[in-house]
This record gives sequence, C-alpha cells and structure tokens, in this order.
Amino acid sequence: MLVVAACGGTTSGGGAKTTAAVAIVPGGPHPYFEPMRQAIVDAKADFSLSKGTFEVPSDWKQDLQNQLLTSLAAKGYDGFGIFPTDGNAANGIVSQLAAKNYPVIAVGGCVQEPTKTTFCIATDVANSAYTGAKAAIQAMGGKGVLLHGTGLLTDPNTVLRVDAVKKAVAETNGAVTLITITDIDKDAQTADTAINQALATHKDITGIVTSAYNPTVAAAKALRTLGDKKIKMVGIDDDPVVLAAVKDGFLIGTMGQNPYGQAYIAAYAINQIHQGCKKKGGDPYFIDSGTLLISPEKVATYKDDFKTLTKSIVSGFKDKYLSC
Amino acid sequence: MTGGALLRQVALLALLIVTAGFWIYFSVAASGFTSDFNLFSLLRFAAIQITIGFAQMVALSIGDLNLAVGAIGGATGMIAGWAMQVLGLPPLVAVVFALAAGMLLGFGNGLLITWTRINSFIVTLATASLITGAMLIVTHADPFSRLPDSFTSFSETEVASLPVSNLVLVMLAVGVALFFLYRNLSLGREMLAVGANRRAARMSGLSVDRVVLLTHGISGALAATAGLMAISADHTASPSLGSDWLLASFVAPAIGGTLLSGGLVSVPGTILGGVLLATISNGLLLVGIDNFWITVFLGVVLLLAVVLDRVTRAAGGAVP
Amino acid sequence: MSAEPNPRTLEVRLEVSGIRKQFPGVVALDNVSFRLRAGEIHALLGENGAGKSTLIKILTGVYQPDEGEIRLDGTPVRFASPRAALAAGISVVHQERNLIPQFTVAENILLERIPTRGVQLVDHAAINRLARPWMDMVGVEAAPATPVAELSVAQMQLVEIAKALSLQAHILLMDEPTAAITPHEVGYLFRILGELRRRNVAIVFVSHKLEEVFELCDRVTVLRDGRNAASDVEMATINRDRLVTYMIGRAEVIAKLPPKPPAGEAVLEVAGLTTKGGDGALSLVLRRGEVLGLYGLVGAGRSNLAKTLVGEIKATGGEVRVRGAVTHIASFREALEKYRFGYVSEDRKEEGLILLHSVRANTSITIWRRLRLLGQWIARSIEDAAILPSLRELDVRSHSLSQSVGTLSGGNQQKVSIAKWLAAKADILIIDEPTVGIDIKTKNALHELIWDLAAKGKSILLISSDMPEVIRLSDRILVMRNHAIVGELPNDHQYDEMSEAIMARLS
Amino acid sequence: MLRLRGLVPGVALGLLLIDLVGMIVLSAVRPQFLSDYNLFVTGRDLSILLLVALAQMIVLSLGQMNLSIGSIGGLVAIIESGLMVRFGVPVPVALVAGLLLGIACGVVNGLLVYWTKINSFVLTLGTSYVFAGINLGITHATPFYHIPNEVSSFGQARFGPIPFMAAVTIVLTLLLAGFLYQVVLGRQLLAVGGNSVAARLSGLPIRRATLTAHAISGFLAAVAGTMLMAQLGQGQPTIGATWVLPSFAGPIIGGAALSGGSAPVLGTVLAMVLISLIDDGLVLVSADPFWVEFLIGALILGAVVLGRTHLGDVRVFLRISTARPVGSIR
Repeated sequence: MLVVAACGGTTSGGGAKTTAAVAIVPGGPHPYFEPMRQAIVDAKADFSLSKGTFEVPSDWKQDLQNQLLTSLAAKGYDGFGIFPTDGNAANGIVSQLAAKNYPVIAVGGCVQEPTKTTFCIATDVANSAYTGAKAAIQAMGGKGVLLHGTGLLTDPNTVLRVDAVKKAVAETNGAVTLITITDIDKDAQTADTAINQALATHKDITGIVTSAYNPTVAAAKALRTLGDKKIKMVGIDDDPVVLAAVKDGFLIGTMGQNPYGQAYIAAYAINQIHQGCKKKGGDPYFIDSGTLLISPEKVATYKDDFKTLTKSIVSGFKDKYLSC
Repeated sequence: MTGGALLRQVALLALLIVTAGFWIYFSVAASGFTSDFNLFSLLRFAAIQITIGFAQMVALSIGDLNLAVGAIGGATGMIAGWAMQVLGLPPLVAVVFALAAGMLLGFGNGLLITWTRINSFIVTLATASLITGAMLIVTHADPFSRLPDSFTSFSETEVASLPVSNLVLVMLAVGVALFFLYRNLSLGREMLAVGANRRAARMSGLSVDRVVLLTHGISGALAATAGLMAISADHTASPSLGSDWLLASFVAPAIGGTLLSGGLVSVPGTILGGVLLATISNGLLLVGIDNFWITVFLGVVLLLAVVLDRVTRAAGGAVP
Repeated sequence: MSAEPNPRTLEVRLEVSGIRKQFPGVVALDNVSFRLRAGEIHALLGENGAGKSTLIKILTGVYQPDEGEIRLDGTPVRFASPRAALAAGISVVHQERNLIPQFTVAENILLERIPTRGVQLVDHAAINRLARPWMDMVGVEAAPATPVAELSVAQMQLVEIAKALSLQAHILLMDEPTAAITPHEVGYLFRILGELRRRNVAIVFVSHKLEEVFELCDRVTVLRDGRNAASDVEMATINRDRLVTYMIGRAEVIAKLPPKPPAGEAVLEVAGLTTKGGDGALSLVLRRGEVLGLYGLVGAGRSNLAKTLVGEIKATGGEVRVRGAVTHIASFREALEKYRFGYVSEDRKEEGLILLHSVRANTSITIWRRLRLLGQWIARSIEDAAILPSLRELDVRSHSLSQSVGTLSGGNQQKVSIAKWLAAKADILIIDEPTVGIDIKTKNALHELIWDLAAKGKSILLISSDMPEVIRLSDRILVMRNHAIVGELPNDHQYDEMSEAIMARLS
Repeated sequence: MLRLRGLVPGVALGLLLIDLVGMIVLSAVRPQFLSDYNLFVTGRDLSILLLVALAQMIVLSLGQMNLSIGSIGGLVAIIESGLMVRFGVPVPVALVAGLLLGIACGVVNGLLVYWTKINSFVLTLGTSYVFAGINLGITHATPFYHIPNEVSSFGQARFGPIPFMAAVTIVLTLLLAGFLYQVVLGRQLLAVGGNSVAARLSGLPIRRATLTAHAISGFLAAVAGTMLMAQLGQGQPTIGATWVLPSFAGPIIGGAALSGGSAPVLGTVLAMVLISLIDDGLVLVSADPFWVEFLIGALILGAVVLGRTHLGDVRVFLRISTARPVGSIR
C-alpha cells in the first residue's frame, strides 16, 4: 500500500536497517531557519543519512507546507523535522504522516498537543521571553516603562510570551510599567510602523523587550535611527541587523535560539527512530534546545556555544529519550 | 441548460483533457505521484479547495461576490471546535450548528446587500473584517485542538480502500446537490436568472431580494462546510483558518468557466479546475520544480484557462 | 446662428454603393446604395430592422462592410473606427444615450476635441466658453459646468444634438433625433437643421415620422429588409402612400384584421392615478377581449403608466380596480400571481429576456414557482409540457428549447417574451412597443397574434409610438402627452382619419 | 483652474469633518499624538498606503480592478534591492529600472484586460500570482539586506514631523489629480470609465486609456514598494502582501464607484488619513488588538452606508432643488 516500501520503519529490534532520508521543513520563509540548512548537511555527513534536505514552503500557509510534506513523502523521505506553519492546524498533516509510520519531530516550535509528533525540539519560549525581560529590567535599573512587542495573535506561543514578560514585570512589584503590543509580526511594514508609533507616543519608555522577529528588527532599527542608547532593549534572534545593533551598543543583547541544533538533533533522532528505536514512555516530549542572551561580547562566539550545546544534547539523547 | 451548451461542453472537455494529460504526464515523470499517500493527500486538498470554490461560485451565480468566504469558513470552524471541545456536543450536532451559523452569517451579508443596495463586493469586504474581528474578540485566538477522534478521523478514512478521503465524497455530494440546484430546482434557476439579468428576472415576477438573500445563505453554509472539512483535516480549529481563502476561492470557478458577471456556472468545471490546480502544484513539486516558482505556474494556468474559455466562447460568434 | 449667404452647392459628398453586411444568421444589408449631397437633408427611412442602424454604423466606422464601396468627395474611404469617421467630418447623433454622466455638459459637447493649453492641458474655461453657443443654439439652459447626470432626459438629448452640431461636421447623421422630444422642441430642431442645410452641411435624417420627413427633407432613400426599396428620390416627386408602400412593401399591412367578438366586462379600471414620476390623474378602463391602444411619443409617460400598473413604480394617489376589486399592486410578482398581469417590456434585451439563457428558461421563468414538486424540484418533462403550448401558439422558431434566446431573431425573441406570460396564464397583458426592431413580415405576424389573443379573451393594453400599429390593432385609442391622457378615440381603423385625430390631440 | 465640483463631493466633505474631529479628539486624549516623531511615523505609513489606494483608485475609475498592486510593489522592491545589493547597480539606475518594471507590469495587466475583455478581477488575480511568484522564485523569500545608505536614509529622513517621503506622495497625488482633471488623456480615461459605449462611439482612444490607467496603477504601486523598501532598509519579499484591503478601503470609503467614471482623489486621501488616524489611535490608547480587525470592517461598512445613503440623499435633494425646466426653446 505504501510506495516507500523500502523502509518499513516500524519493525522493532535491531535488524540491519538502512539509514534514514530526512527532510527538514520550516513553516515558511524566515531568516530564523537559515542555520538549519547547514545543520542538515552536517547531520547527513555525521550520521551517514541516506538523504537529507531542507525545503522551505514558499509562504506561511499550512496548505503549502502540507503539499510540500506530501510530495517529500512521495519522493521517498522517511522522516520529517517540521516547524509547524500553524501550530494547531499542522496536526492534520502530522497525523496523516504518523498514520503511515513516518516519524515527525517538531523543530523550533511545537505543534499544539495532543499531537502525533514524537518530540518537540525547540526553544522554551516562555523561558526565553522571561530571561530577556529580566535582562532588560535589570539594565533599566529595575524601574521604568517596558515595551513588549511580540508576535501574531494566532500563534499560541504569543500568549506564553506575553505571560512570561508579565511575570517578570510583576516581580518588580510595580516599579516597572508594562506596555504590550501584539499582532505586529505580520510583516516588516506592520512591525516597523507599530514599534515606531509606540516609541513616539510613549515618550517615557526606558526599556524594550521583543519576543518576535519582525518587531525586533524594527525596534533595533528605530533605536539606531533615534540614536538612543538610553532605552535598554533585549531582542530575539540573530538577524544581521540585530547583531550589528547589539555590537554597536544599541541593544543590551538578543535572545539567541538554536535553530541549527534543533534541526541537527531532529535529524539524529529521526535516524535513530527509523532504525528501530522508540521514544521512551513517559519521557518528556519537549526538549529544550537551549537559549542564551547574546550580549555584545558574545556576538562573535555564540554560534560555537550553541554547537557545543548541541553536541552535548545529541550525545546523551539516545540514553535519555529513546529505547533501542 | 443555458445557451451555447455545446461550446460549454467543448470547454469542459478541453479542461478534462488537460487535467487528464497532466495526470498521465506526472504518473510517468514523477515517481510517487500515483502512490496512495500522495493521491489521497492531493484529492483531499483538492476537495477542500473545490468546496471553497463552490461557496464563491454560488455567489458568482447571481453576479455577486462573497469576499467573506474565508471569514465565514474560519469563524464557523471555530464555532464547531468550540461546540465539540467546550460544549462537548457530538460531532454531528456541532456540524449542524456550524452549518446553521454559516448560513446565518451568509444571510447577514444578503440582508445588508438587499437593505443598503450597496455592491456585494464592498459589503462582504467589510463583513469579512467584521466576522473575523468578532471571532478574534470572542475566542481571543485560542484554538480548539482537542477535537473528538470520530470527527478528525473522518477526513482520514479511506473510501473502499481507495486513496480517496471521505472529504472527497462530501465535496462530490455538495457538487451533485449544486448541479441539481442549478438544473432542476426552482431556486437555482431563479439564481441564474437573477445573475444573468437582474432586471428581467424581477420583471418576470421573481423576488430578487429573496434570491439574493438565499444565495448568500447558501454561500455561507458552503463556506462553513469547507471550514468543517478543513478542521477535520487539520485536527484543529485554528483562528487563522480561512485567512488565505479569498483569492483561492475564485480560482477553481474561474478556471471551470463560471462567469464572474453571473448567470452561468459550471459545477463540473469548478471540480475539474480545483483538481487541475492541486495536480499541478503537487506534480511540479514531485518532478523537482523549485517550489518557490510554482506560484508562477499557477498564475499562468489561471490566465490561460480564462483566456481559452473566452476564446472558445467567442468562437461561437456573438450576434452584434 | 447668423444669416450667411447661401453657399449650398448640392455636390455629392458621400456615395455608398453595393454595401453588404452580414452577421451570423442574418444579412443586415445587401447591395445597398446611398448618395448624399452637400446642403441637403436626406431622409433615410425603413421599418425597424430594415437596416438603417447598420448603415449608419457603417458610415460612422462602428462596423466595416463586407462588400461595397464608400466614397467621400469622390475618394474611396474605409473607416476603421468611429474616430476615423469623425476625422473625416462625419458626425452622428445616436439613438443610444451617448454622454458621460459624470462629465459636465460642456465637456460632453467638446469630448472629442477638448481645448487645450500648452501640450495636453485641458482648458476648462475654454470648454465652457466654446460650448456655450452650441448649448444656446439648441436651448440647453443649464450652466456649461453642470454635470450631465443632473439633467433631465430631454435635456440630455438636446446636449447630444448640440454636441453633434458643434462638431461642425460636413456630414451629420441624425438617428431618430426627435423620438424623445416635444413637438415644440422638434420645430426648433428643424430650424437648426434648416440653418445647417443653408450652410452646405449634408444631413441624413432618420425618423419614423413621415410627417416630419415631408416637412423637412429634400430627398429620401428607403430600405426594406436590408435592400434599397427606393434610392435617392426627391421628396417633391413622391406622396405619402408611395412612401409607405416602399417601406412596408405591401399595402395590406394597414389592412383590417378579421372581426373579433365584442369586448366584455371591464377587467382593469384606473381612476385618477398619480405617481411620483409626475403622472397627472390618469384614468382608463380596459375590457375583456379588447385591445386598448395607448399612443404617445417616447417620454410621454406611457411606460411609466404601465410600470405603475404592475407595481414597479409606486402610485401616490388614485384607485386601481382589477376585476372589480380595489388593488394596491406592489411588485411584478404580485401583479402576476395575484392579478394575472403580464408585462411585455419595450426593452426586450434588458427587461424582457435573459439573452444568455435558453428558450426554456426564459419561458418558464414565470411559472417555476408553480411547477415545483416537493417544494423545489422542477421536472424537465413537466416544465416542457407547461411551456410548449404557449410557444406553439405563438409559433416560436428555435432549434430546441435549450437554444439560447440571444441567438434567436428579434421576432422570435419577442414571441418568447410574450409566451412566458401566456405560460403563466396571464390574462391582462400590457404590451409595450411590441414591434421595435422587428422585420416587417414578423411584425405583421405579431399583430395578428396580438389580435388573436384578444379574440380569445385576453385583455391587452397596447403601448406604441407606431401610429399605423396602434390604428391597426386597437379597439380604442388613448392619446398620452406630458404624463396625461389627452384624449380617448374610438378606432375605426381608417389610417388617415385616425392619424389626423391623434395628431390633433398631440399638438 | 481646478474645478472644485468634481473634487469635493459630499462624501469628501463628510470625511474631512470626521478626520478633523478625529485629530482633535486624539490630540486632546493623547497629546503625544502631536509629537514630531509620532506624526512622522504615521505620516510615513500614510504616504505609502495612500499611493497604494490611489493605484487602485485609478483602475476603479475605469470600472476595473487591480488585485496585483501588492505583488507589483513587492516585485519592484525586490528587483531594485537585488540590482543594488547583488549587482552593485548605481542607485538611480536601479530605481528607474524598478519603476519602469512597475509600469511594465501595469501595461501587461492593461493589455490583457483590453485584448481579452475578461473581467479584470480574474486577470489581475492571475497576474498577481505571476508577479508574486517571480518575486518568490528570485528571492526564495529571503530579503536583500544592506541596501545603499542613501536609499535607507531617505526612508528615515524627515523635516520636523514631515517625512521626506510625504513630498513624493504629495507631488504624485497632485500630479494624478492634475492628470485626471487637467490633462486630455486623463479626461478621456474618465470618460471611458463613465460610459465606455459613448466613449467608443465618440472615437476616444479606449486602448490608450486602459493601458494608461493600468500603467499608472503599476507605477504608483512601484513607488509605494520602493518607499517601503527605503523605510525598512532592505528588500523584503513580503512587501505588498497586506495591501489588498487598504487599496480598496481607501477609494471605496472615499466615494469611488466600482462601476467606474469617478476618481475621488480627495476622498481617497481623506479616507486614508482616517484609516491612519484609527491605526495610530488604537496604538495611542493601547486598544485591545483583537478589536482592530472588527473596527476596520465597521468603518468600511459605516462609511459606505453613510456615504451612499445619508449623504446621497443630500445630493438628491440638491439635484431636485437645482433642476431646471426641461429644455424650453427660445
């Protein structure tokens, strides 16, 4: 019934299994995913994968990701690392793939539970936002007005981020006032206008934390344009514009994520599962891929830090999460 | 039933041949195209797209547009999710509930159009924002992702061990119903008459406002149907559902030969149009075309289809 | 317009020979010739469908002839577009309203040659200044900067004439310019045309009104069925009867129809009806089995009255009784379903038929609600059975019931638009201009058919601006003018007497 | 002399009042509204979206639509930034090439509509897929970073509260209004939109009018895309992706008829000002973001219903009171 008859990935026991063909599929075009391209190349070499590919849907539409995954399955790929285009609606294609015994691992962002994805290897978004907010508040001297710019209302992570920042602010016992603007990650234009308007209308802002890509880039550019180093900002991700702003001191730092590691670990895990391993019952579904504040001094080295972290997660992975 | 029947058959046949041609080509050129998994996914995707197209086609049949197709589909999908997950209603009840809601939203469009006499384009442009906005206000964009298995597995069940989802059957059932609506039901005939010549229809004793109202109700119910199909396939009622349906809703009817000005629809054409699009985007991926270029192909197919349809029609020779 | 020395030369300016124009399924013009001299007003006559409009469209570059030659001042020419014809000095007042509603009167008049400053900049002041004299000439009293949309229909018609005059064309084609204006306005227009003739302009005058033709024109060409029935005849050498014979081909067209039973009881009584559209207190009585003719010029309010009766236009006062009972009809649907009214619109293409759809759908549209089984289902066999008798009774010719109405001939189209009311068993028929755009043979057949319907007991209100038609068909004639009924005449079907009597009421 | 009659219909008057009230209320409730930087940011957004709305208006005036405005804007921005970043083409050359490309895209739309006589909605839907597809194919949705400084600094340049970009938009808006009211081809274009049959019979150049309207639409979309690229400082492939709604909302609220013949430049400007005020106001009062979508829908519906019914009645009233007797002849 299945086309890809070569890989009856379900057979347990240690038989002589071929290595897996692994595809990493992001949710749509986004600079965040670019390190994954190299990760799958490295993983293919390191784990002798039979095939490895990185395919980006041309737009952030669940239908496009579904089509791409379907066609990759038809082309003979054995397992998939996906960033869900829509954290909820991706469950449809995940179930379909899982029903045909394709292992699917969420990378970079989780699929809403209940889900048939085996793992979610991603940043702990709440922790990242909390850490970023804390860093910003600290730089603000523990008081002032903090602006939080974040992502789409339709993204479940947005709520987690908003709550995490709220929590960090609450811990100041009223010394910090929070202004939250959401739903501005649609595109660069929306984010740019909204951030600038917020800066313009709330003159008393002394700190910024952003927990989505477009608002971060927009705020970093705005601070540079204004030439304002009094406003303490922590962003997210490592867009060149943002890194440059960190280096030049317009940002205290940016919350680095580990997309390279996410894809690399996922490729490893898929290959293991394909060769007969199973997820250990009761083990955590979520695997934190690590997060760290990229401060000016770390701009040059943070990538190595993440690689080291990645290797350590991989080396303990089999024992910790799998039974083979 | 309408004029130029022969030419329309020719155009339909041409569409069928082109679609079949692509199937044969991809079967040969793209390994994996004919795999069960691929066909199942392709047809299920097409079924949902076609149903979205039907919702638009119905509005087009009276010469109106329904830009709120996606908004209604998304909102009713959320309503169904809420009914099943929060209220714990049985799927069947939730489905009826969502269909009724879709029809009511459609009636809302129809009422605004008939009351204000404002162009349907403008009315539904506005109500699309109103409906989506109201949905976001009420749900705060919280998805419903714990839908009953019986509901989600419906879309995954294969019909008679063929690579055909139940959703394809739903789409075909809707198609057959629409076919007979336009062919044999008084309402459908009235819709076409209103679409082709509103004034003459009224002056022949038809109640145009009633037809407009019912048409938008049906369009709303069909959008809801598409929404239900999508949440079954997605396993989740997501607040972003329907946000990208607007333009897609026109493509299948337009390729299938439905006139935007009204009075002429083609149910088989819409089905073929939807299948053709799904086939091309799937097949091109399989033969290794960079998926970023596929949008260009889809645009070209749409343009060629409408131009060819026009040429076939013109070949019949219009009397000046 | 100032008096100038008379430069009339009567040289032949435009010569058309052997023109043939074919449309799918119909030969519109066949070997037609036409000659036009400077300084003459040349009548172009023919029944509706004889080919006048096609000839005019060929002369103005809208259509290109399949065969034949057009010579302008002796040189063969071919007008590829309306623009080319305009450039050659041929200007036309079309039947269709030919104005841009959002533009001002002055801009519409000067639309083809907007005065400019510099390279391409519009000189609005100059537009208003230059348009003024032409507006004054035809009596448009609005300011030049008034948007056309704010004018009345009659004023728009005048603007169109002003526009054509202003083009200072050597050749002016007037396509029924008097159809929508009052006799008073017609008199004024004729003075203008006379003046233009003195200035050596060549004018083609298309009209249905022979009185006007005899009053105004120097020569006449008559088309019948797409051919020349008469070519370039001097008006002085021809009398009215001859002209009519040229146009209709057979003298018996005005012949009496067979007798029919006397009219029965009153089925429709209108007393003191007034409408928003400005109709004065209108009263009439329509009896069973009679044809009541309602004669008036376009714009006299005839269609207004008809549409009020069927609920399209709201009545503001007065009383309408149908079969004795006072009624307030609010819609076409009510008019049909409750009172068995049928309305055959003068505008077949826009109001009467759905050209895109089949003969079947067009005929059964009035009875879908009645044919429904189980709530909605329409069985095709029952549907066809319900409409075929009506189509047969009217002798509708089509390949099949599925043929689209748009591909039928005008006569067959008109029959379908009547058949749908017969299918619905309407017995009060309001028939508005039934033979516009229909060839002479079919016209005769339609006349007999309407007469026959009355003989079978239908009550028919016949609205027409075609005097022979009204006189031939009506039992009584109501004359309408300026939204008022100005006379009721018993009809003895004698053309000359009756037409005189009607004209007397009109002026 | 500009004729005010065509420029200030009742709809524009109503919008002007609402705009003024909105500005007064906003500056009273949130004085920061009047801060230089807020006005700059809001004005910059308005400068771009107004061009988008005008790009739609010019096609609507012909009785047609252009769904490909956003795709043209995005494609132009990508081509320009690509030329500058990848191929080191001098800035003026790249910008001119981009604007010409925008015009070319418009001409393609116009030719398709003119040749095939197919509904412009479907045709431009098709071309929007093509233009957006080319954009995606070239970029793989990755932006071109580091566009030359003179371009990105233009995006940030301002004179007090006034963005430099506003100058471009103001000049183009005036040129467009001037073209439509003062230039022969502009008048002919409106005539074709007002009554295409009459225009044809009068021998007006219909093809040229159609091509011109679509070319202008493409040009304005291209300028909008270019300015957004300058504002963002990079060639973002997503430029234009969200333009469909504002492109229609502006002209429709401003009083354009979908059937053509009207080109309410002033109404469109005032409508876009209103939309900008609302966007800014929602940020200023930190409104619940979930309400934004709903409010925009309500605004469109409300404005159109008011414009078409209430204000429409006023105009009918005026027409009746100024009606003259039917052409009496002296």
